[in-house]
Formats: sequence, C-alpha cells, structure tokens
Amino acid sequence: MRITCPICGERDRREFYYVGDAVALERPDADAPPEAWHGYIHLRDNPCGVTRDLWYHEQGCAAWLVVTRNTATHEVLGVALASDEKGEAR
Amino acid sequence: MRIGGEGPIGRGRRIGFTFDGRAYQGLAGDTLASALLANGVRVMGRSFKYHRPRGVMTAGSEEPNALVTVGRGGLQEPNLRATQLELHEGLAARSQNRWPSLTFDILALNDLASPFFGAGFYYKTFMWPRAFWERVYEPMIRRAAGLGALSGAPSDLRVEKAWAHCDLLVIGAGPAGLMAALTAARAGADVIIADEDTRPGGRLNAETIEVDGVPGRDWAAEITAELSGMDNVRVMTRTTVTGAYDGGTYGALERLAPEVAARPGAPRECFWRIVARRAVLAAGALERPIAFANNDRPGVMMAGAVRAYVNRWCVSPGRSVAVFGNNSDAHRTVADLLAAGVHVSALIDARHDATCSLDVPFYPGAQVSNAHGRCGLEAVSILTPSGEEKIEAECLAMSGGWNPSVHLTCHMNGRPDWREDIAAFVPRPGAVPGLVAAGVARGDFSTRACLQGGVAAAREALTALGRTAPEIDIPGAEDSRYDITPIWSVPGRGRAWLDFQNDVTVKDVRLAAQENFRSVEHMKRYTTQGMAPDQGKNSNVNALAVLADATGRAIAETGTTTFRPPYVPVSIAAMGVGGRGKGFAPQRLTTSHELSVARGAPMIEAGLWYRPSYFPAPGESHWRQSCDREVLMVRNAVGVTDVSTLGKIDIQGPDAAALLDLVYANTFSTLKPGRVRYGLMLREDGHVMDDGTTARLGENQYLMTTTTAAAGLVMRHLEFVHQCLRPDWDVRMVSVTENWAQFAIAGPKSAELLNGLLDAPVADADWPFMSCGPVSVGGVGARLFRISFSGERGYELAVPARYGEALFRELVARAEPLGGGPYGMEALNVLRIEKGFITHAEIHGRTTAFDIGMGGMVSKAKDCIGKAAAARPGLSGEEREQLVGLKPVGTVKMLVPGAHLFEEGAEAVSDNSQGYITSAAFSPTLGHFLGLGFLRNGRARHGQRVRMVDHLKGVVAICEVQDPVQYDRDGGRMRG
Amino acid sequence: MVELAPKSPLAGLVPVTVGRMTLTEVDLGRLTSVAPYRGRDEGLSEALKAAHGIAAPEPGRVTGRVAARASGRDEACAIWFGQRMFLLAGADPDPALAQYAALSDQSDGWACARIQGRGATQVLARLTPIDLRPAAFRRGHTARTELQHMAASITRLGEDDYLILVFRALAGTLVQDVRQAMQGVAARGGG
Amino acid sequence: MRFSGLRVLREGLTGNRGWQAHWRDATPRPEYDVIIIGGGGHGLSTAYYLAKNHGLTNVAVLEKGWIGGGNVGRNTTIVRANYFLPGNSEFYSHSLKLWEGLEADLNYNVMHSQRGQISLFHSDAQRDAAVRRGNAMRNQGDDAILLDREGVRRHLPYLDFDNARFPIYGGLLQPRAGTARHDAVAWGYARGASERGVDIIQNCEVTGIDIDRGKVTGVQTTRGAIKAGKVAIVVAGRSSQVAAMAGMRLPIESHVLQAFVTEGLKPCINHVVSFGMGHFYISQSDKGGLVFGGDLDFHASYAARGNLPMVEHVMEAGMALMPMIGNARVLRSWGGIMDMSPDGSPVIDRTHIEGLYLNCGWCYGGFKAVPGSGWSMAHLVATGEPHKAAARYRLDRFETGRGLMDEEGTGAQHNLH
Repeated sequence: MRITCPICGERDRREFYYVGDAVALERPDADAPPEAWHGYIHLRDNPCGVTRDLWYHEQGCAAWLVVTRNTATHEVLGVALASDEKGEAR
Repeated sequence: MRIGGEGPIGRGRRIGFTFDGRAYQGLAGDTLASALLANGVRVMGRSFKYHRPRGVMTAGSEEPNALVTVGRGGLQEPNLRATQLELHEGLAARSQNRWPSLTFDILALNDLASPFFGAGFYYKTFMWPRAFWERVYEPMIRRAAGLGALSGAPSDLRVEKAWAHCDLLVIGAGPAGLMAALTAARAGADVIIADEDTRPGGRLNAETIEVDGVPGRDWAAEITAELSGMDNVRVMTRTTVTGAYDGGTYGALERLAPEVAARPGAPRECFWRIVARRAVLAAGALERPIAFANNDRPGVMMAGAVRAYVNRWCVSPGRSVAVFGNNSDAHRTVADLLAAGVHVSALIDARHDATCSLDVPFYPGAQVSNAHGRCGLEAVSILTPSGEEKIEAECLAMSGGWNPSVHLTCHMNGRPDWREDIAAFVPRPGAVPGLVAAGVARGDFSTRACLQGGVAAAREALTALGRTAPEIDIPGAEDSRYDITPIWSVPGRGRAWLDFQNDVTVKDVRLAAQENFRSVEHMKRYTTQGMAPDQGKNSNVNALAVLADATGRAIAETGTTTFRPPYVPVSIAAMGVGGRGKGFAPQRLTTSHELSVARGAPMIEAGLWYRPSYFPAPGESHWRQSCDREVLMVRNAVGVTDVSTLGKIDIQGPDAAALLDLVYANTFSTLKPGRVRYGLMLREDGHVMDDGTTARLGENQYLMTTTTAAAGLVMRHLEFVHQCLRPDWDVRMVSVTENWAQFAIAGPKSAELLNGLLDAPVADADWPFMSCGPVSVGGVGARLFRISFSGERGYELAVPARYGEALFRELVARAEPLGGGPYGMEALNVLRIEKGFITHAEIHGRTTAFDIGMGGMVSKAKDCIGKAAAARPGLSGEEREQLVGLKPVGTVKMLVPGAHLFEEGAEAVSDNSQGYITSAAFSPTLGHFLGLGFLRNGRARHGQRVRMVDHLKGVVAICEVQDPVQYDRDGGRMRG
Repeated sequence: MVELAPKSPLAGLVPVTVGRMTLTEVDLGRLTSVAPYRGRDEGLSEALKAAHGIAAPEPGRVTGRVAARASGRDEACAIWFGQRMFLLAGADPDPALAQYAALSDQSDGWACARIQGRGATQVLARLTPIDLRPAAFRRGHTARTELQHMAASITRLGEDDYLILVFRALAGTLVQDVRQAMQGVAARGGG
Repeated sequence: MRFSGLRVLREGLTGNRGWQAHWRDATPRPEYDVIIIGGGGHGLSTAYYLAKNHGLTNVAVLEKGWIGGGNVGRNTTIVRANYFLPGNSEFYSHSLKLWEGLEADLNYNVMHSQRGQISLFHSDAQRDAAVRRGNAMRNQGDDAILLDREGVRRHLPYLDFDNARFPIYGGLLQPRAGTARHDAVAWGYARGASERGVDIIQNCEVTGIDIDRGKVTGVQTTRGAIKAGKVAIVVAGRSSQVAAMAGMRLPIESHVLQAFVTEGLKPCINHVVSFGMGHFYISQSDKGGLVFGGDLDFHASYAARGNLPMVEHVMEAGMALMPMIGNARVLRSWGGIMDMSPDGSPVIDRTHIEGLYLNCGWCYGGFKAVPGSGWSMAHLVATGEPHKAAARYRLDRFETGRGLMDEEGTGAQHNLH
C-alpha cells in the first residue's frame, strides 16, 4: 500500500504508523458523560468500505494524517493533515 | 537425446555436471532438465504420496515433477525446478523424496495400497488408540510426506533486497511484452521489463515461428538490443514477478546468472520491490495436461515443452514420439518434430473433424486412454472410433489447450472470467488497479495478435500516464486461429492424474464430490488439489472441470480457487534478508559503550540500546558479587552510571505548559523554572503509559524525560495530542535524546565527585533536591539535574554527546579514589527496588495510577489524557491488585519475580490467586530479599503474611506485606 | 581544569571503500533544529536571510550549498527535516531566530555520512524505499525516510553523491548496512 | 456412518463407493428454535454442542459462503492454553481439554497433535513475565515448564544461539500445546451437528435481523425470511456488519493477519515455536510445509490479503530466530480478517436484545478456542446464563473497566494489539 503524504509525497506504507478510526480526533470534553467516553475509546463503525482513519508518518515528516480509504479494496481515496482537518472541525 | 538443428544451444560449450552422483555432460545454455534429457535420463523425481517415478513434464517454472536438491549444508536448496536450473560447471543435483534410490524406492509400496489412500482417508482413521497419533501414526506420515529436505545448517545463501520505481512495468518479454515495452520506451516512459527466462522472447525461443520475416528468437534479440540501449529502460531477465500488491507495488525475484553469483560478495538472488504507476501483464499461458490413466508416466510431456526441447535445446525426449491433442498445437508439434528429424509414431487428435496434411499416422477423433512403462514410457493405448490400439512411443507430447497466466490478476482477490470459446479463464479487467493484460495472457493466441496486443496495452498505459504513444508498425507474423475442443479427462478405469505433485487423481475429485465437498474450495482442501509447489498451475482448471462434471454444474458456475502470492516460491532468505543475526534490529550504542565493554561489563539489550549489566571487579566470579558491591558502593560512597538511553524531549513554546498539563496526570504549569518534577502519564484508556522527570528550563521550555523503552511511543503520543487534539496550541517538540550523554552520579559522595569536576562547584543552597540548571565542565556547556533513582543524594550530568566517552572516563577515574566507581543495570535495579521506585515491571500496561498508589496525582483541578477512563468503577477499589513491598519471613528466604501470591494455607490454584511478584532482588543494604508486587487490596494489608508460590522452580515462601518503600522511607538521604 | 576530548560519531568506522564507492564522515558544523512557531514562518525566513544569508527551505528541499558545506566549506545551509522543521547547519544560530522558532542544538545528535561514487544510487536503492530516479529526487532534494531499519535523512548532493543522517548511536549499524549493500552492488559490476 | 480404519479398508476393497456426504446440505425451513449466523468453526461447534449437550436440534447454521471458509480455514493451526489473566486462563484451559477428546467425540480425525509449544524469551523482564504466565497456567491445572537457554537448545538446536540480535534467555514450554488440521475441525463439527439433526445451510447470507419490541424474532436472508426465538451472531471478522443489523455498534475493528506456508519439506521442526521479540511463530504441517505467521498488517481491512512490509518483517524475524529455514521457499501467503477487540480478548455474551447472543472479538486466538467457544456459547444460548469457563467474556467490561483482559499489556484501546 502507498500513501501520499501531503508534505513528503507518495511513500511506502512501511513509513507510516496506524492508529485507527479518525474518531480519535473528536475527544469528548472533560465533563462529557461516560457513554461519550465509551463511544470515543471503544465503539467503532468498522465499515467494510470507505473509512477515515489516522496515520502517523513516523519514519518521514512526523505529520499525523487523516487517510480516506476503502477497507475492502485498500484503495486510498484521500490524505489530509490531521491538524488541518481539526482546524476545519473547530 | 541430442539432435541436430538450428537451436542456439548448438554452439554451446561442454559443461560437466552430476545427477545423483553420476557424471554427465551438457552444453552451455542447457537447463538441468534439457541436459538430463539429452543424456537419456528419464526418471527425475518421485511423486509426493505414491512415490511414483516421474520424468520432466514442462520446460518452465511450473514444472511439477523434476524437482531436485542442490548444494550442501548452508547452501543446500531443496525443490529446485530442473527446468529452471541453469547448467554450470560442477553443478551437483540430487533427486528427492525417495529411499534408498530414485530407481528403487521402498515407499513406492504406497502405490499398491492406493485404494485405501484415497482423498481424505486420514480424516477417517488413525484415531485409535489415541496415544498412537503423536507416537506412531503422525511420525510415520511426516516421514513419508515432504519433498526435499533442509540441511539443518543456517542458510548461507547470499541474497539481497532492492527497490525499483518505474512508469510502466511489463511482466513477461514475449512478443506482447516486447512490443509493449518498445512502445512505452519510445514514448519516453521509464520502463522495466521483467522475464523469468534467461533470455527475452518467451515462446519465440521455443517455436519455429517467424516475426518480421526472421526467426522469432532473432527478432526478440533485436528488440531486446534496442531496449537495452535506452537509459529509460531496464531489462530484467531471470526475474519472476511474484506478487501484485496495493498501490502498484510488485514483488519480483531475480536469480542472478551462475557466473555472476559466483563472484565474491555477489548475491545469488535479489528480491525486488518494484513500484510501478502502470503495468502490463504479458506473462503468456501455461499448457494443460489431459487426464487419462497413468498420464504421469515418465515421458508423458506437454507438447509445448517438447517443442521447446527440440527447437531451443536440440533435444528429443524420445526416439519415437506420439502426439496427443485437442487443438492445433498438436499439429505444430508434429511439424517441428519431423523438421528436426524425430520419428513421430502417431498424431492423435481428439477433434473428430480434424484433418492432417502431415505425413504421420493420424488418428482423428481418438484419445489416449492409457500409458505403459513404469520407469519410462514405452507405449500408449488409444481409443479410436474403430476400437482400441496400442502405439509404441518413448514420449507422448500432449496438449489439452492453454491456460492464460491470470495468477497475478488474482492476487488482490480478483476472480478471472471463463471464456467458453477458448475453454479457459482470462483476467478480469481491473482486477489489479493499473494493470492490463496483453497477448496470450489475455486470451489472444496468434503471434500477430500478441504483437498488436502489446502495443495496445502500452497505448492504454501511456494515456493514463499522460504521454502520447508513438506511431509503431506491427511486425508481420502468423495469425492462425486457435481452435480447441476441450477434453478434461479420458474415460477409463485406471487412475488419471490431475495434480501430479500431490498425487490427486480424477477419482479423488469425484470422491470429494460424493462426500459433499462440492464447493471448489472444499474439494481443494479435502483432496489437497492445487496445494503443491506448482499451486495448481498444471491442474486447477482440469480439476474443477472434473468437479463441475461430477456435480452437474458449468465450469463458470463452479468457480475457481484464488491464486495467492507468490507466483513462484520465494526463499525465506530472499524476502527476509537483513533479518539475520544482528541485522534484525538496529543497535544503539551509548558513548560509554566501548569503555564499559573494556571493563568487562556484559552488555544487555534495553529496547534497541545496550546497557552494562554490571562491572566485574578482580576476583569476582558471580554477578551477585559485583551487584552487591555496586549497590553498597552507591549507598556508602558514589556510583556512576550512563542514563543517556532515557528519552529526552525538548518542548518549547507559549503553550508548552498547557500541553504538559494535558499529557501528564499531574500539573506542570505550576513548576518553577530551574525545577524538576516527577510526572505520571496515562493512556486514554486510563492505565499508566509511562513516567519520568520533567525539568522546566525556562518560561516556555521544558525538557521531558521518558523511560528508555517508551521514548518513541511518548514522542508519537505528544505529536498526536498536539496535531490531532490541540493543533491550535503554539508548541514545538523535538527529541534531543541523542544529542546528550547523561550520567547519574549517586551516593553520599556524589557532590564531592561532581564538584571536583565542574568548572564552578555547586552548593546545596542553590541546588536543592529536584533542581536543574546549566553548568560547565572543562569549558563545555553542560546541564545538571539534582534527581535520584537510587534513593541517595544524586545528580545527573549531561554533556554534548561528543564529550560523553571522555566524561565517563573522568567520572569513573575520579570516583574510584572516593571508594566509588561505575555501576550497572543489576545494581540500579536493586537500588530502586529498595526504594520502591517503579519501572515497566510494575507499570506493565495493565496498572492504574490507583494501583501504584499514585491515584492522588491525577489532578482534580484539570483535564488530562486518561482521566475520564480512569474514573471507570473497575479501575480502582478494593478488588484491584495494589502495589506492595514484600519480604520473606519464613524459612525460605528468596523471592521469585512472576510467582503468585496466596493467603497462607490457601491452595495455590487460580481462584485463590491474590496477586504476583513483579520485581525481586537480594538487598545487600538490608541483608535480605526484597520484592515489589501487586496484591489484592494490598495497601490495607501491610503487616499481613502471604504465601508466594512458584510452581515452575518449586519455590514456596512466606512473606510479609509492607510499604513498597523499604529503605529510607522519609527520603532524607535523597534530599540530603 | 578537566580536559574533555571530543569524539565524532563515525570515528574509527569510516572511511569505507568498495569498488568505486566510498563512505565517509562529514562535519556539518553546528546543527540546530529550527521549528517555526505558529504564523512565524515568513518572519523566520527573513531573519534567517538577514543573519545567515539563506531562506528557510521548502519541504523536501535544502537552501544554501549543502554539497560545499559537506565538503568542509565554512558556510551555512538549511536542510528540511520534517513537518515544520529544518536543520540549520554550519552556523551558530542568530539569537534573533528564537522569537520566531523553537531552536534545539542537534550538533551531537546525528551521525553524518556521505556516500559517493558510481553505484551509490544503486546502494541506496537497496536500503531505502524512496524513489531515487533523477527526475523524482534531484540534486538539492532531501527526504526523511527509512534506511534499512533506521529513520534517516537523505539528501542528494550529485548524481551518485548523497548525504545521510541517522541517530548518532546508530553509526555502527549505518556503516554495517551500507557496506553490505556496497559489496553486493560492486560484485554485480554496478559500482 | 462411523469412520474407522476397518471402514477405510472395506471401502477400499469395494471401490470407495460407499462413502456418504460428511454433512447434509439443508435448505432453509420457515422456523427454528435457534439460528446461528456463521458457519465457521465457532458457529459449527456451537451447533454441535447445542445438539449434543442441550438436546437442541431444531437449529440452523446459516453460512453466506461455504462452511469453514473464514478464519478456521486460514489460520496457523496452533492449539495452546498458555494465557495468564483470569478469564482467558480458565477458558483456554477448558478448550484444550475439549481438544484432547475431540477425535473420539466427533469420530473425525482432526489430527490434533500435542507436539509441544515453546515461547521464547529474550530478556530478564520477559523471563519474569514468562514465569508469571507459567505459574498462572500451573495454577489453572495446565502444564508449563520453564526452560533455560540450554534447555531450549536441547529442544531446538537449530535456533541462532550465538549471533542473535536478541539473545535467547530461555523459553516457556507447554507440552500439551500443538497443532490441528484446521479444515477438518470445521468438517468434523459440521458432520457431528448434521448427524444430530442440525440444518447446515450454505450460500445463505443473512441480510437482516428481525426484532420486535426488544425481542429477536428471526432473520432475513438471501434465501428468504427465517423465524427463530434465539439468534446467535458467530461471525468473527464480520461482527460489526451483522451486529449493525440489530442496531448495535461494537468495540471491534477488523484487521488483516497474514500467514505463510512453504513447499513440502522432510521433518525439521517438531514443535510450535514462537519468538518473543519478533512476532513470529512457526510449526511444520504433517504434509511437510512450514506454516508460520507474524503480526497484523496494522490497518483496518476486510481484504483478507496483506502487503509486503509485514511479509518482509515476518521473514526477517524467521531469519533472525532460525536461519536454518532460510533456504525453504514460501509457496503461498494469505490473510484472514481478525475481529480485534480493545483488550485483545473475546466476547461471549447476551445483548440488550432478548434472544440475541454475541460471540466475537477473537482477535488472533480464535482457532484454539473453537471447542471451548462452541461449548460456552451453546450453554449461554440454551440456558441464558454464561458458562463458568467464559463468565468473564462480558461485553460491558469496556464500559465499566471491570475484568479487562489485556494479555499484551499494550492497552485496552484499539490498534495496540
């Protein structure tokens, strides 16, 4: 698999560390109810198809990335900097 | 035997080699198979299950029968295809899976018992008596099974891995591949063309076909010459593309030519990772056998292989050859044989309407029903419309039609499409993104169609690459129609082989269907059809045709099993090169490494780092002696140890404090510049991730210390928190671990040692416990931290790494007169256990702040990573196992890390387990063993007695539960 | 006063010569990681030009004459080093930079090696997954990537001429891995 | 029909004409007492024990493809009971005991081979962890032997003892651990269940779960609606999709785990060996192929195929540990879809919907669990109460934090196992 880092360009998958569903970006507020935290930490849609997940270009530029990807075909549909996505989110 | 002819081999020089110890001669350009055939050797192997004699059947990597072993010891390679093995001086090949010899094999008895060894027989027996399975049945089966053998010696194959990048990868250098490469190359694209064979040309090397009015192989040579001359083209021969992976990544195995591999330092094989924006699959097709009784006799071969041996290697597989086919290739074979002067005893064409212009005995509408001659074909029986006949032949060339090489297109779970007109599967377009099939691989069988197909495929790729294809004229070549009437198996009573390697016959497949293994996957798994080294290349389509017939379904409906990588087997050594010995992981060495080794310190792995275990003094013969001495040395004088391996992260910016408050359970925004604080870090799931001291160097600058093991993990975590949770914060962080050599100086005389070294001495007034700041050593700017992991007055002195070795030498030299010296990990561990300081033995990923008695550190005043999850009811409370100190108080005086704890008198079984010991050591300071461990509701049980049981070493000890801090509880010595 | 003798990361490990290729140690002088604060990139670049005569490098690029610096010329250059970070080499960072960026001394953190000679590109093609084709990775291009099992910074100085940075503590492994690749390439007749 | 050596002889002499279908291909009936979604190892063993232990035979196993086509047919066939945390410890211990009687019970040779497994350790810290594990195994009544370096050398002389990057300190040996012929396990359970009246229905994909006022009433399938008062979801690898039909979100991510087999070789590896530093485990099949695997590819995937970085890492680990296998050639590689739970341990539990039961989250421990999982699941479905061996496999443990089973200690969070 190859991922196009917005900073470094297209790189082999081995340069990246994976952390899972991009839901990790949406950390609940400190006073959110337990269900919110349970959902954040544990529950996943885990789709067989298009998903957004978080990758870290650990052996490259050290940027955290949001990768839009198909879990059935491994096709990579888009890559963005997590910090930008987060910027849009707030 | 060798015959005359125009084959390139004709001019080859003589080469000596041996097979099973017998000396033979071949010619340069021979494969082992062609050379053995030339020498009249017919039996080259034994089959897997029935140990039947087998001869060579093909001329390529798909060869199922002629598998041999070459080399000895670390160079012993089993299961090499004689059809691929290039003959070279001194080649010594051995046959396999036979005992005592290839011609006389005891286990051939299995063949007689075949009625009882049908598909899946072992699922139905060998069950009684139970104990016999491991002791009798299984060893018996294992000995009989298997093909070649490993020597047991470590692999000495020189191999390498490499990367290549290109615009277009062309897989296969036959007519289609060469035209595709030429078209793309002339358009200026970076092209890699890879072919399994030693020379480009594909089938052209094996046929008498002409291209552009010259012999096909000469045309291929011309095109190859042009390609090789272009610097945007890489022609890779002896290179098999083994797998198609995501993102246009392909695996390929290159076998270097024997003469190159023989050079000192040269690799034997190279495993390539090829990254291609587009690819053309021009891998041709594999001819398929026809199933009839005893079709596995030595001498029964594929017609295309026979043409290859005759035309390319000038070898006739027999004095008289019969040809059996269901398509036009049979006739081409006869023509080539006649032209080469080989006697053809019959042309048997299963097609009733077939006609023949050649001067040979011709049997239209006939089929071969049996083959005779156990160790070499003597005759075949045929069924003609007018009855049965026997025909003499030393070789039967059979052609059941061709299967396009769709394999790579299935590597991403793609399924091929069935084409009734050619009775074969063809690649499904788009099965591998960016890859298009061309030529025979796509079902276009005439040479002309291949040449056109190659150009068309290249055009498609060039368009996708945004390049314009040049005008290119298609060379003239035969454009005959491929005409086939499928036959999968000839009716009859004997065993007709489908999978030659795994000894799977038509009967086995029918039995599988009878027992309800009707899904093609079930049939495969039940009969082992297609699971041998050729991965069913020779047999899958025939087998599923038989299954389709047995289950009354169409072939398309029956479906296929999935071809998986690799296309041809690849050695573990080739894909795993770099993993051998020390190469498996990088070695991180501290600046004091050489000096420590020179002092005889055993170096032990700590993550990727190496750290000294202990420093043996003269007369010390056991590590405990050194360890005890080093511990007392630190307690009574001064010790020096390298702590550079701990992670150091420089955190700067206006929001540095905010970041630390979020990642640490406790608060750092309140820390004063010039001060150090212990920090506890949680994972978001509420468990402890790591701990360490963090210093505030300035208003907006902190220096975080992590444990050695978690340094990378913490760095990643900090970047996550910043980039993914609070990108709005203005903070920057960078690892400075490698920039500094840092040494702990611990013990009552640490200040004395330090002040003898610093350019300006430090006084306690300015340097209280947990303070830090800049100092100077020999004019070198350094950093000093007054912290302690030993419980004694201690400092950590950090200098730029280039001075590390010199500083360590100085520190040790100056410590010794004070009764001090260096100490290692063993002593460091004892010291911290005495003090109840935790390491990853305690914070092993399952412990919470509550468990280790630091629940109070989780600030109520602020949010932090892991705070919410830590509040879950299950993460605190009396049911939790809590950190305690332990000391043996019974007759047995030792403690064992990993031993479990039970109430006195309780049986040592799971339900009674109250906890376990995480760390234990003999404390020379206190004169007895000490332990740290986790005990259910342990903090409430100080003073109670528990029983430690280690079943493995048979140690049982009564211990008293204590506070984890078992030495200098008030910390007076540390604060000084 | 105590005398502390410095020791360079690759001391005693290089030079390594195989075929036409050599692996040597390079002294890049003072190394400082420079990480611009939010919205200070332009200010930083200006300050950098003013103080050191070079601009801040774009991702994957260098500014200044890295090859000259690597050959021992006493001049400053900047090597892109990761997201929001570059490495200032060969100069003591002007204090003014500190208001625009986080500065960390890295002078002792990195083993700096140079591989030159015909075959050098083939050697790297055995160790790193990045695309080294001249069109994709030109002179003056730099990348953070893998070298065998190590994180590395690789900069192209010429056709068969590269600057390689890995953690100081990995110097031995670097030399080991590169030497092995050099031998393979040379034996094939490539170097 | 009873299988035996005599039967094989008799059939052999009479042209093997008497062999019958190992299991009946049933067509769906309108209603069952219990529907099991998933014809893998766990689903089939659940059906078998429902019939055998609880007399429930009006049961259907619905399989969207062919039975045994999931992970039971795609694993590295290792059977062991060497867990150390409460919950896993008793469960796998129970499962191993069932394995030991499986051939006799099923009258089907699944070739369960107790050849012994050795887990190597490479540091003092790993040794201490192994001692804790070994003691947990012994506390549970299972077998565990601590080997020092020389002890390991006696069993596995071919390991790299001299030049290894991570030296071998010793190993934890479980003599009763070993391997089994994975496909045969599925077929054996299918045959046993079928003989007892269970309907095994292939090519029948569940497309919906019918729920009425909090109670399950049946399922919708590609072959029509089927009623049932009890429905069991046993589809590890696809759990999220099927649970979603009941409106549930699970603490599950699906990942690909690759496995590899070499060409057939004469016997050279007689144990199951696992490498403590490199995520590498290996054994040799009775056919002679070296069967081995490593770690997850580490990204959510349903593709059941892997990529080169992990392939190479696994091969490198193999070369680091036992360079003796270097000249063996990898014949085939494949991938399975792992149902990864946050703490790396499974779930066998009721759901908030009455009559709907869940069996998921097997991570990469599913194969050896097949007998124990079916036994416990059958007990749960039949009685409504968890079996004592699986009492801790509760779905709510993540919410409450009670009884998390993070064997690896990497964290009860996703993507850390």
